[in-house]
Amino acid sequence: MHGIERSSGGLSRGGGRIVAGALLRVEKIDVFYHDFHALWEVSIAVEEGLVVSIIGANGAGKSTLLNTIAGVLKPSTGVIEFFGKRMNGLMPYQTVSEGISMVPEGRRMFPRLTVLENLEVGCYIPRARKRKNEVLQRIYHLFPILGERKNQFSSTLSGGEQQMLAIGRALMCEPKLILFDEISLGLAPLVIKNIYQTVRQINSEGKITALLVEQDIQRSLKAAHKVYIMQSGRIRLQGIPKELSQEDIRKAYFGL
Amino acid sequence: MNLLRSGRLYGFVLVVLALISLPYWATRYWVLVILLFSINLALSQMWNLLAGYSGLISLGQQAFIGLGGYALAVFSLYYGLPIWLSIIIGGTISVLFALLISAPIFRMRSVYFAIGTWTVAETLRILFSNWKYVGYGMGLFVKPAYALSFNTIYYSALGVGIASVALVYFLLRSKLGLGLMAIRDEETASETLGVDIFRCKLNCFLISAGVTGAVSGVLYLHNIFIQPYSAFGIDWTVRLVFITIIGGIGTIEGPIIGSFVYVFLQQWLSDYPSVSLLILGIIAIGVILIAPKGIMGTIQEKLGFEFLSPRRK
Amino acid sequence: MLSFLAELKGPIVNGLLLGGLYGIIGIGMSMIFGIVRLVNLAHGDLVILASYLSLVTMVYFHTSPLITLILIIPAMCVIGFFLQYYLLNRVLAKGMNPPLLVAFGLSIILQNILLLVFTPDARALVTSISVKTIPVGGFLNLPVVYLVDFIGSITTIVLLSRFFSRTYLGKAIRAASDDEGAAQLMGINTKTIYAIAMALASGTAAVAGVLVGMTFTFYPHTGPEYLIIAFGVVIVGGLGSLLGTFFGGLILGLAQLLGAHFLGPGFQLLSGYIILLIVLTFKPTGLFAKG
Amino acid sequence: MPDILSTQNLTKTFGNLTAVDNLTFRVKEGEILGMMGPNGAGKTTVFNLITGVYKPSRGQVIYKTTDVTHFSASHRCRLGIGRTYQIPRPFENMTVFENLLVGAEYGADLKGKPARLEAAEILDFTGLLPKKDLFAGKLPLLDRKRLELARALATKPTLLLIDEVAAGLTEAEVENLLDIVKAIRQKGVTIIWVEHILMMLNRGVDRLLVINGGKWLMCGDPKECMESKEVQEVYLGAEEE
Repeated sequence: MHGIERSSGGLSRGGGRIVAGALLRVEKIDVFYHDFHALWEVSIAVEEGLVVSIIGANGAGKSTLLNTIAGVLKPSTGVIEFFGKRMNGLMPYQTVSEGISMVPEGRRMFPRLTVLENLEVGCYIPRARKRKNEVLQRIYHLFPILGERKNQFSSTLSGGEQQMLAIGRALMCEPKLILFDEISLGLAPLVIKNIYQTVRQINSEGKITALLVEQDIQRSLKAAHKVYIMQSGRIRLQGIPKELSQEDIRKAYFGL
Repeated sequence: MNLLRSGRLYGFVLVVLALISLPYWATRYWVLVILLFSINLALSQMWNLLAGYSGLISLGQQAFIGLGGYALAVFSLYYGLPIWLSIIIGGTISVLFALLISAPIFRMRSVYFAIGTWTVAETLRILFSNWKYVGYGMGLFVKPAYALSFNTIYYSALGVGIASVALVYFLLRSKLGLGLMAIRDEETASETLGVDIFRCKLNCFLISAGVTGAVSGVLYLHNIFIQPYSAFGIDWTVRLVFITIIGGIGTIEGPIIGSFVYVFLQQWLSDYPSVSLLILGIIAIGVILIAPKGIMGTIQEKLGFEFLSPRRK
Repeated sequence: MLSFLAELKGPIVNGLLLGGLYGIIGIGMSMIFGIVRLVNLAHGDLVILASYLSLVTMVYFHTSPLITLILIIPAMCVIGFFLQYYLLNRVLAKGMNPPLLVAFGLSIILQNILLLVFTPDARALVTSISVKTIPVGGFLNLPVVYLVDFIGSITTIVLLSRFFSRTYLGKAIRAASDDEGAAQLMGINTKTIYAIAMALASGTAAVAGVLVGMTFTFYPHTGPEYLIIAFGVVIVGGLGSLLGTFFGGLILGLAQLLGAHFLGPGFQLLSGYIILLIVLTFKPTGLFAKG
Repeated sequence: MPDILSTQNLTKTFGNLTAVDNLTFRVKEGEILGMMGPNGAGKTTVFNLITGVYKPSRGQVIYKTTDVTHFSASHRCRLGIGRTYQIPRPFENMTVFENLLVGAEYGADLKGKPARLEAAEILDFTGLLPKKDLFAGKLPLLDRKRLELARALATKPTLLLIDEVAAGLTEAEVENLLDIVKAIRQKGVTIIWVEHILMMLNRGVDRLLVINGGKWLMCGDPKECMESKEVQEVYLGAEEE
């Protein structure tokens, strides 16, 4: 909670002001798919210990932003800094070593690997391998179902269980920052509720900063300490959930 | 532009005239070189039509080369039919065979198609080498071709070479060509614009098979001797692939340039055939890595100008 | 009826043993197809390259071909790694056809290098066991080499499957084969993984090459023959399972020897091709593939 | 007005995922029907089912009075169903003009001069005439989006399916395309239009169809739909827990 007090003063609406001391700093990045201009001068800051949420309709550029931070896409201009270190141009497998882990959209299990093997692949980087058993126990504690099904092929899991596995897999490398891409997509409401509880748990107990992308505004506002609203590849609104009016959010979201 | 166009036309006429009169002023060696060039050109133009314009990577063109060659031998030798008729029968048999295998082979996509066509050719190779009627693996001599003069064979080779270029040129400017190029660029989009993909590809496959079979007849007028292990060998397709890739896949001029490179290397290193194939292989890989559009494709891109443009205005 | 079956025992047993050899020929191709999504048209030539390398080593050290594996396997692994890392990886992103054509070019280059160095003469890795047979049940003589092939093949497959299920690297390779993008998000450098997979596949080609060389004569141009066999094994056995590939080999071996038995020796290869074409037509993903 | 297209219990499943679920709707002749829904709502799948890129797992597609459910995509195009793609798919190694010729010769079944005239007319209409001899792969995004529309028009459609023309463009560029769509409608072409920039749908369409999770949510006046509780909930989430 300390993190919010510290950062709330620095938040401003609409503008791209950067808060000093942010864990992740994205400054004025532009991203293209060939000549498709997907992100336009996007700036965000994620302070350590927070849950920051990016909201927007589909096509708004949320996933593009996450993928750029993870190194899957490369910004053509602008800066991405993590712990003060420049991240532009790193490949996704390199950003993992730096401490950024991603739960990709659609879960992206390794279907022909068992649950346990999926988790083991999650700690492929040498630093994480050493602490495998310890972290594994913590993940089984967080998601007991994964422990029960560890020898099943991941393709046999239900959608919600797969989402848990995807989160568990991303936690195996003990990241500093975890990126969640549309984790509620295609899941039943009750399951979504559980997943979001875990996200909060990971953040508060595990001391892991989280950046999440979500289509569902209410869910996001509830979970996050700070939100950004994107539309047509641009940040339209940002702030602390309580301070934003429903009307402003609606307008920013639909681009009205 | 008009000047350029008429200049180009005169250029063509001059080249064609020079080639026609070649036996009267050049040495036999050069006539032979152009003969080989023409046949390779015609065959690779047909592979290019498949791979470059409808995205069908066939590794089984040797099936039609073998069929065309054997048709010439069998019909002229066993049945005493005129040579030219036998060549046409060879083309027809190739089309029919292509039609026969098209049902299974078109169920296979990309790499499966490649290996499938190759396996079909290998199957033919074994069948022919176990077939008493065609003399097993010992092969046949195309004796009726002994009667032909060298010049006759040269002109028929030159004829199929030029005809293949003209055929592809006019084909590409036809409705079929338009459909093929659309399919090559974007299969799904072409379908939702009304292009019947299966029919376009099938037509292309049949044309390519028929012409390859007929050209092979001319080839075996020159080779005289046909034997299943070489006639149905993958070596033919290796050449066609290299020629087309080096020259520029999906361009009409590509196989022309490629055939030049091939025949030049082959003649220059005639004592070391494996060296020339080795060099060709290395060039081909280099081309795919550095200039995937081949020599002509790259030149066209740089100059923004096509000599034999299939473009319609 | 009984005598008819007794007559079939020979081709069946020999076919199964030969199938083991086919399995090891196909396994490397299957791995690369499954993991890198590349149809390595040079796989047959890598097998034959290994046969020649073994021949050279064998003559130089006056040793048995099986012993040469100590050198040949690492050598082939290195060759495979570099081919993938510096050549094939560079064309993978360019679509389905360029990698296919590069591999095709590679195949021709390898054949012609072998031709230049070793001449077109037939070679064989002749050892004391080459001509030995074991009598079985009084009516069947099993060639010892076939037995060696079968055991060599099974051993390699067991070792590989242990590697894939027990090591981080093995699991990472399988993960990259399931979903390249997601694997990268786990910190896996998939380009290196592909090169390692090709190194392993070339290692199996080394084993296959030595066994092939001990069993049959080979020429610089024999590669494509084994390529089609390897492809047949992959297609019949389906992708992604070592065991499936092995069974694919057995089916192909059986089909060939039974075909030769009924139609005559000239049709041994033909029956294999026909099986391949039938499977390609009706179930191009392979008989043992899931879904 | 008669229906130009209707779907009956249209369903498409991929494995155990149901992308389109029992969807029944009608398109009236001459209207612009907007279609919206959140990510994964199944809009593009609906397009693929109508145009025949996919075959439905269940249900029917009826065009005019014909059941076209089992017709191929190319056949449906020749009957008059045209479409554009969300991400432009031009024939990159062909000129702009040839791109249109494909539509005119195959889709509209024109030959020779009439085909060329038709193509030229549409090039003029969409403002691509000065670029007709450029290779389509060299066009900037706005022109490729125009080309998508132009190429579909060359097939002489009576029903045109437009999949997101606005994404990735500046606001001025979006306006330009909006004008073209309106002009197409003036020609009497019926349009189904998927768009994420909802403002555009608000301004351009007669009726709005909202789907969510592959299911029919509501259909009617665009303003009413946008302000309805159901739609707000789908997008913004339910207020209560």
